[in-house]
Amino acid sequence: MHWQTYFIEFSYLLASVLFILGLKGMSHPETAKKGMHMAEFGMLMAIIGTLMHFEIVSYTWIIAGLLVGSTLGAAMGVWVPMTAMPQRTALSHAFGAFAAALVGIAEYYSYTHGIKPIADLSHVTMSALGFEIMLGSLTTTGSLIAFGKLQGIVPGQPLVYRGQNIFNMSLLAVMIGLFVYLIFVPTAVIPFYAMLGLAFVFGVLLVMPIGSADMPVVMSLLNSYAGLAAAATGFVLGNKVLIIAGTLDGFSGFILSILMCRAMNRSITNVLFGAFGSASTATAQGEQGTMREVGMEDVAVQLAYASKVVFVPGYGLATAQAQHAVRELANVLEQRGVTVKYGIHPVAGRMPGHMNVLLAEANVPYSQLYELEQINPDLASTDVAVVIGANDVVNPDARDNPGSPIAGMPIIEVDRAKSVIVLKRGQGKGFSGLENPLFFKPVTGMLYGDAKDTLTKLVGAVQHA
Amino acid sequence: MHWQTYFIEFSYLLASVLFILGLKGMSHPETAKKGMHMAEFGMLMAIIGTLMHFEIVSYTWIIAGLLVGSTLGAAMGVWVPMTAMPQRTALSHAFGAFAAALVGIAEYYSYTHGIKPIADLSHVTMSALGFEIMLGSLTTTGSLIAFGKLQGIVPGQPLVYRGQNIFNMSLLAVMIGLFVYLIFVPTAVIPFYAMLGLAFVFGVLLVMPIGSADMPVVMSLLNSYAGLAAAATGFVLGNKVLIIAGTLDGFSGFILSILMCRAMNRSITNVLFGAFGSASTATAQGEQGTMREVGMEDVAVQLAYASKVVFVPGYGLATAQAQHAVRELANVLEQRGVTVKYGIHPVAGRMPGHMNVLLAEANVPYSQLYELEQINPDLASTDVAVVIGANDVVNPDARDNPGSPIAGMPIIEVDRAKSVIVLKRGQGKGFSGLENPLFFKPVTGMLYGDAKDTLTKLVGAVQHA
Amino acid sequence: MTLNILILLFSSGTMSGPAIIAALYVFVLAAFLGYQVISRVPPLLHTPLMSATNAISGISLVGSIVIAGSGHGRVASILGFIAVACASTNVVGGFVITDRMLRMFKRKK
Amino acid sequence: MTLNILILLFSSGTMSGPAIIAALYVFVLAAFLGYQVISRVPPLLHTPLMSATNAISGISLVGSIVIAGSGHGRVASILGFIAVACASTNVVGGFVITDRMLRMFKRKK
Ligand SMILES: NC(=O)c1ccc[n+]([C@@H]2O[C@H](COP(=O)([O-])OP(=O)(O)OC[C@H]3O[C@@H](n4cnc5c(N)ncnc54)[C@H](OP(=O)(O)O)[C@@H]3O)[C@@H](O)[C@H]2O)c1
Ligand SMILES: NC(=O)c1ccc[n+]([C@@H]2O[C@H](COP(=O)([O-])OP(=O)(O)OC[C@H]3O[C@@H](n4cnc5c(N)ncnc54)[C@H](OP(=O)(O)O)[C@@H]3O)[C@@H](O)[C@H]2O)c1
Repeated sequence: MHWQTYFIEFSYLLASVLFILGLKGMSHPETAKKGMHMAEFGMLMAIIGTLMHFEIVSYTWIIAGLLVGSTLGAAMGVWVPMTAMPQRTALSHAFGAFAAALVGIAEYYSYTHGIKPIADLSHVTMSALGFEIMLGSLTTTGSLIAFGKLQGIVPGQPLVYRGQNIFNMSLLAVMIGLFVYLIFVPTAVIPFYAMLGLAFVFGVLLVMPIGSADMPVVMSLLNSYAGLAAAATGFVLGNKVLIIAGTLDGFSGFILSILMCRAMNRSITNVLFGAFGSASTATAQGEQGTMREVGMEDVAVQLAYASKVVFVPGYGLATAQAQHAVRELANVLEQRGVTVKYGIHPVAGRMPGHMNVLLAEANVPYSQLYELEQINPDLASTDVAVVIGANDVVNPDARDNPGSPIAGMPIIEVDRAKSVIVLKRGQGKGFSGLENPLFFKPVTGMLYGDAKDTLTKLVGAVQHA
Repeated sequence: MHWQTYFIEFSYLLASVLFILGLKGMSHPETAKKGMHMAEFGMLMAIIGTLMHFEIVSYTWIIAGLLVGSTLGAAMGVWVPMTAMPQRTALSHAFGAFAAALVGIAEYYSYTHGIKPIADLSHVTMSALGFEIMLGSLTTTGSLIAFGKLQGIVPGQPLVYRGQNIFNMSLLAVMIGLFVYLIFVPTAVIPFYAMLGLAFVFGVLLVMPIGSADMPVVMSLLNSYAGLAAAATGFVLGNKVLIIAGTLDGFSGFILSILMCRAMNRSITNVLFGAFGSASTATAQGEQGTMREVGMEDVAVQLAYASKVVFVPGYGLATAQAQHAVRELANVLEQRGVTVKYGIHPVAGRMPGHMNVLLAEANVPYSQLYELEQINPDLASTDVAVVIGANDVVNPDARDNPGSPIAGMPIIEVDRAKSVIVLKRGQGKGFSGLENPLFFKPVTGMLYGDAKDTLTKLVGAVQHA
Repeated sequence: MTLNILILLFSSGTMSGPAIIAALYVFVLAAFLGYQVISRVPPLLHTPLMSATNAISGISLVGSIVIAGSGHGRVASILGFIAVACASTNVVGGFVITDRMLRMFKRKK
Repeated sequence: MTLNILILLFSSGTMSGPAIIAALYVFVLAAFLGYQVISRVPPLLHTPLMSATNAISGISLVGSIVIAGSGHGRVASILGFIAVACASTNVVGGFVITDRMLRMFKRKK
């Protein structure tokens, strides 16, 4: 082995170590920044190392690609608003998976076009290659659909037709069949491209029947596929840092999707094939009493003279971009000596940690953000619980009504508070499409309007209260 | 590669996974048993796999070795009393390290005696081999001395003479020098055996100057050396399961020694070269008042009518084998409705977790065993704290007197309890050789005698109280 | 996946055996490590975590670079070029966003 | 150790490069994993942990077995024999004692 090879290998080993350290840093906000810088340095080393690879004869295409990618990435990185994180994440999975797929295709191409000795295309290599290409391709199209649904380009509600699952399953079967065939006959070009095409199609069919509210789970699953595709690339190229990084990525996606499902008290299969949030399940049980609407002044006074207020943000906060407004209100209240806390449900909003990031963006110190388990015991002693564009995560049915579709999903029990104020625009349902008995409880007052406007108005009102 | 090779590799991979799962199980007593069974199964698979190795021509020596080892191991496993765990552990490190060293020697021998092509003895292989043999040999002798000191065969107090550290260091330097030389001239047989010899000697010299009470730390360090030796063997043989198991072992040893040092508020270097517990430091500051001796009946009554009693066991409990007696006393008290807890200091006794195992042996449920951080807040509300053969871990000087050699070591603050009873045989000092002001506090009553006798008597006394 | 590949190993007639086995060990260990490390990340940081892992998995860049540069004909080069572009978008974008997010998390005002 | 060997790699003139690099990856990952896993073991179980890791590291048995069996002359065989004996003592002894200890830990009476 030449010294370059050692240098490259060393840079890869270093990168692997730094990636791991980087993710370890993520265990606490204090250490996270340093961790990321390590990871970035690791990435830099790996790239520098790779540029020394003896196979490289020309740098034109490489530099071109790096330039295009970096500018695109930097632009996205700087300009994408925090509220658009879900879409952005979905898109990036498409990119990542597509890159992996392309590498796989190029490899196969170079084997079948005599650029690399076809003899080296062993069964093992082919099976890894197959994994890489299948996962890569279906993740690419799947993530694009997910992106479309989250962005609202693609209709959000599940696209379902009878026999759908059977159809998809049989398609999958065909794809797998081709894959297995290829493992034994790696040189079969037509089956290869057929498999490739099917994978792209399958990605679409897999995601179309899933409602946009379930996209986060799907996204994380696709994330883990993208990771595994990268890992498979590592197997193909015998590149260990690829295996490690890919596996880490795959696992984070997998773990996050599990966490989400648990927080929604649903199984992955139910998410993937249940077509949740489709018209069928969205049957509202009609009014269960009357909602009590409250006036701005009234609420302002309640807040102003409360000693403890808990804000419970939800998806509505994100759509209304009301994070800064809520922070202003909190400031005003704190100046008046009110203790302010935020109760964050694990699946509030549309992606894990969504609310935390938005509030952090508005300079809410994370010491004020409380998880479900931490805030619930507090609520009994809370004077006013303000529900900001949240619905399902505060739906008492999940706790009280075993018949409810979300029965058993842990909720933030705002109804234990002395008074509950719900900010929403109207009679709109949450993603689950269920009626929310909370809104009909005597303790609850409804304050209608866009969350941002309402909160901004409240700031003024509280100041004059 | 033949199918055996795959089978072997597979069994090794499986073993690695099962070992990791096994240790993961150790994170909770409920899961620990299952974990160990996994690890055992993994070991079995690895051995079966190895027996298929194509290099093996005769099984006589193998079977002989396995028989001898298994019988020896089983005998030790069944008959070694819990109180002798420290010695047993030290001894087993000697065995493990010796095995690693022998493998290394055999490898080197087969290279230098034309059994394996000398050309294959690359610099890399040689460096791994060197590590293996150095670590293996010095750990062997070192652990034997540690065993001797713990068993009382070798004088416990540190054997020190002026210029000792310099001498040892220079010896180490020579050894390393030979090692480096060998890396570049792997075929130099004399330097090799010289290095081997020096390593054995160095092991002895390393441990002799360390007091027996510090043996646990030394033991854990030697443990990590033994592990690293095994890992090095893995590098030599290109055997990954060896690398994994060795590294895991090495890390557990390392982490435990760190924990111990932290709990004693001392640095590793101080432990290794401080000759702690030697005559020099053992200067008792003489009486600081008078000790109040209390009578059996008096104590019995106190205990019988207390509502909350905390037992704080120490090394004395182990030497007196009083674990069953204390459990009996606890039973009697609980029958009378007294709440009984046990406060376990991380370095109580002579090895980490020592007290926990002894009490578990006496059927004390681990839900009654409290760690230092958990029990200290409880002590203020404790009626009687019974110190059973503990001394340093309850020495208030560590907390109050910055001048004390153990200043800053976290202690179990029994002196906060309403009444403290100390069971010990006499004026004996703890391992640190320091006087313990606790014994002179008005709140403290001394109950002299062997812990076991005293406790057994107390059982009767309490019953008649 | 592990098992699947393992089974395939037996059907494999090539000499790439040892390399693949090494790769398998790396994969298995990385899997365990991934589980351990990721499961310790608090919900507070789940969104940054997503973008971080996303950036890290952009390491597939190293594969793309070689293909884009090894001049195995136009097709390979162009595929490589696109791959490099996609991967580096993730790397840069992912890290920039992660940093941006993390900078927003403050303990006190 | 890692670094040390890494440096040596450069001084190495043999073809064992790739194999050693793979070994290094395994070592590094195992080190991280070891840290993560062991640091989660409660003090309650530190003594069983010691004997458990001790038994596991008895895996050096696999090395000893090959040497004892490969008939590379009397010396090698005897060295191998002793190694097998020592290693298997640890394996058996270690596991037996660990089981024995763990069986003693009970939550309720
Ligand atoms: N976070 C995740 O990772 C994740 C993943 C998968 C699924 N989900 C699901 O997403 C849901 C999240 O629950 P959630 O309570 O946060 O949100 P939600 O249940 O979807 O309810 C959002 C509420 O906000 C209101 N709203 C919308 N725009 C608003 C605006 N501009 N101003 C004020 N209010 C507005 C809507 O009522 P109006 O239309 O009347 O205004 C709606 O009731 C859960 O069911 C969860 O299972 C989350
Ligand atoms: N656990 C570990 O991992 C570890 C590691 C390294 C060092 N150490 C050190 O070991 C020490 C442990 O502290 P410790 O408080 O447990 O023990 P200690 O400080 O060593 O004191 C033991 C006490 O028990 C008494 N004793 C001995 N035999 C007895 C018997 N048969 N009946 C009744 N009492 C008896 C002795 O007094 P009499 O002679 O008067 O009876 C002595 O004062 C600490 O200093 C720690 O730093 C522990």
